[in-house]
Amino acid sequence: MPDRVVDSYRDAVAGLRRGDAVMLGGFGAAGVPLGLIAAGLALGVRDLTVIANNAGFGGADLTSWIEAGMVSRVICSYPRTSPACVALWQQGRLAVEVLPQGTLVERMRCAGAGLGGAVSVGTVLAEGKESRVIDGREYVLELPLRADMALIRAHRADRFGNLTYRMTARNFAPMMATAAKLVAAECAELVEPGGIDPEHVVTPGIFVDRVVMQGSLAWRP
Amino acid sequence: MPDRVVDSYRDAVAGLRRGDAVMLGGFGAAGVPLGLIAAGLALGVRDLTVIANNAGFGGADLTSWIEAGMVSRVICSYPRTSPACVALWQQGRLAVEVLPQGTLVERMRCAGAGLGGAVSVGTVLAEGKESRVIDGREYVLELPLRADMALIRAHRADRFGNLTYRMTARNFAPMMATAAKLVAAECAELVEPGGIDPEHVVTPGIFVDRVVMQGSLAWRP
Amino acid sequence: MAPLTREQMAARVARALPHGAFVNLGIGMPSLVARHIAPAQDVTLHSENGLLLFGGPPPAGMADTDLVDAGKNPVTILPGGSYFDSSLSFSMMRGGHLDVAVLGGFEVSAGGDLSNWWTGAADDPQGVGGAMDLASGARQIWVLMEHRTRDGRPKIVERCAYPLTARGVVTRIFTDLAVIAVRREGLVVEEMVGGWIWTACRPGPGRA
Amino acid sequence: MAPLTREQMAARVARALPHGAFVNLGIGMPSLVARHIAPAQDVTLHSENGLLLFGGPPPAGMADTDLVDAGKNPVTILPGGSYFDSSLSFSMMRGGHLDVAVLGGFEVSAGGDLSNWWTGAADDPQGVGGAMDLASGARQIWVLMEHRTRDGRPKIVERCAYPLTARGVVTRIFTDLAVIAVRREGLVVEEMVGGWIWTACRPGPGRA
Repeated sequence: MPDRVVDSYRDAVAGLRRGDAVMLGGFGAAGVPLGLIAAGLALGVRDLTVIANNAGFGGADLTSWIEAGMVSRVICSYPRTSPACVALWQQGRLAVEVLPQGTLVERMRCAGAGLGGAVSVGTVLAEGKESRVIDGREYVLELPLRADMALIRAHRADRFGNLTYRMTARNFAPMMATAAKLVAAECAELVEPGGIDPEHVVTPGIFVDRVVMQGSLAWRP
Repeated sequence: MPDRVVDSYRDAVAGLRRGDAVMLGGFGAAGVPLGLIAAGLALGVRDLTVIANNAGFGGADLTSWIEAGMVSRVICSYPRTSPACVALWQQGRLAVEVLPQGTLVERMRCAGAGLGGAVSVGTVLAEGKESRVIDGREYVLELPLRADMALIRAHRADRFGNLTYRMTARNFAPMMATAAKLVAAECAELVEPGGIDPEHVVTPGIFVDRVVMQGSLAWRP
Repeated sequence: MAPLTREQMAARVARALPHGAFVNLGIGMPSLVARHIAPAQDVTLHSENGLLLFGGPPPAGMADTDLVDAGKNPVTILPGGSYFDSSLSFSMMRGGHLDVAVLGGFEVSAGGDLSNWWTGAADDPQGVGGAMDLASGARQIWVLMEHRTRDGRPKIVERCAYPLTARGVVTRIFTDLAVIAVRREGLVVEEMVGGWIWTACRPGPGRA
Repeated sequence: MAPLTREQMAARVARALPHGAFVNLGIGMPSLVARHIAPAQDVTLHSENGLLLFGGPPPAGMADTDLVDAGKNPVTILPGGSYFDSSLSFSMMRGGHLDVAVLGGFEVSAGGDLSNWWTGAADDPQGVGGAMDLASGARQIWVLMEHRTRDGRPKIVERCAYPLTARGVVTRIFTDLAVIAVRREGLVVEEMVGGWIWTACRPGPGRA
């Protein structure tokens, strides 16, 4: 059984490159992987496409990457909460693509599940996409949404990469973990294999490449 | 909070009608809802379409319905294990539609998730279905698979209908619970709401209509 | 009689919820409905960030940033509640498993079209969240909004001027002046606040 | 030298599995591979009925009908193992998360086509299970089968006569006589059992 634990946030985000697509877990403040985001900020990589539900709220979340000029494109359902995101977008310096939240997560699942797409309920935001009527209802073809890296926050992790989450911090993380080439999870508790009841695993270790314990502060420059 | 508990297997399957489509949980013997199947057998409803992974193995599982002449069509991934199914099919008295197991569960999920379909990996069994090439790979359009009733076996249930499962008895049940108009679950343990940690709920009560405790033998004729 | 207050409007919606219903309350005014639902109604609240069967805010100082509703407000989970991921949550919404979604509105048309997600102004960032998924997926869509804009124009209109959230989905409108059903044959006033007459609140033509 | 026994064939496959790989073993002969994998290989076994990281059968009398592999054989779960539903299990398979699937075969073609699910006879019931999902979704497909049919015809053929499971997916073939890689340029014999020569086991034309 492979050991997924890395010693530092820096190691957890190693390999993040200019132009990458990155998924960031979180809804509101719940589940935002602050340690991994800070490590990414220290890398200072540019031209990132970031896929997340919100564009951040200011401070140490995705907003910090946007303010640092690391992000060229945001794909999210609700950018309005991030003043930096809104300002840069209004200045034409940041592309923002808004998707219905259900479409956002469904497209991640398509990528993770090896589907070519989902035939999804037509919405106003899908106008221009290929559409068709099935059983009298209009649908559109939504394509998979993949990422080079997913950064997520778990609650308990074991060395194999099995994850559980805490309350509503779960949100997008389980789907993001299936949709990215490299998945790094920060966790509040790290246990040996067997420390999570196999019935309670939410994200099986097959989807997780790196686990870092919160408080592993070696990423600091 | 609605109370989903019914007093007997008979109550749990009440309303099953001629011509209905019924999903039955289980893979091998794991997760087969034997009590609910027996109650259905007592009803003796005919012309059922049954959707399940296997067509049974003989004895008290789906095979008992087939032997009783209740089933006109089976949609499954592996009918060969059921001698009754094979014999009736060879006599032209039972229609059998075989789907790849992954297609079977994906089509259930489409129904439960309100999708018009899934753009799924093309397989030999999908020949004749609408196909298309996306990113150089051939896919086919798979449509939702719904049922009038799903009969599943859970492990622990609460009165609200939250369910957990036991080991590999989980298999198709969580998806079937989303895809049927009426979902009845038999369980080995029944607890008050709160008796299942909200982090450990696998099937939330919103998907479950009836819960019956195993050993509720009032269904016997 | 004065128009209903926001709390009165919320209470009116709460009273209308069917017994045992699974309900999603949108952010803004719809979230006020929660505190007016009677326990005997057996209503179960859903929040799209992955939460079923929750209650109001926790006591002061007990808020947990990991336990919030879709409006990012701290809430409490009730016995029988559950957490799940966004995928399963949107299956509940898009798959028709919710009985009622109560949403805010910029405008509702006589045909049940809803605008509530974006002004359409080029410099106004879009922000859709789960609004379209809810509006397209819940069995009934109720809109809770003021009857008129701040400058007195009707928000129930012949045709929405703002970009649509979803077409022909609204089944009931709850305002500070009236409760209105959207039926195939048109708008039907179910209740009016005493002293107001329909001519004062009938649909306007919408913005130019 | 005699052809390899079934256990020897299974051991040969086990030895070839990459360190740390996630592997699904098909029913039949491929399931024999499990007992030959060395702990130091850090291989994780997946079973499509919703199980990751499991080991061999439990001690006599300890079998649990709720804990079985895809072949319905009782197994044991190892520390770090997990249970999940069929949907997530097939996401693992179809989404390219498995490194290797070891499958049985009726026939494999020189182009890597696989037939292993149905004879095609009108009175033979089809039984596909997860074979097509695995064959289409795992990163590498290895086939473990006898080199020849019982009546001596080659099972590695120019063109499969049995209905296909998937086209052009097989990357390696392990038989009782040889280990053969399926490459773009054709079949490449990587190993032969001593005393056998390739002309004795080259692909046949397939059934008429």
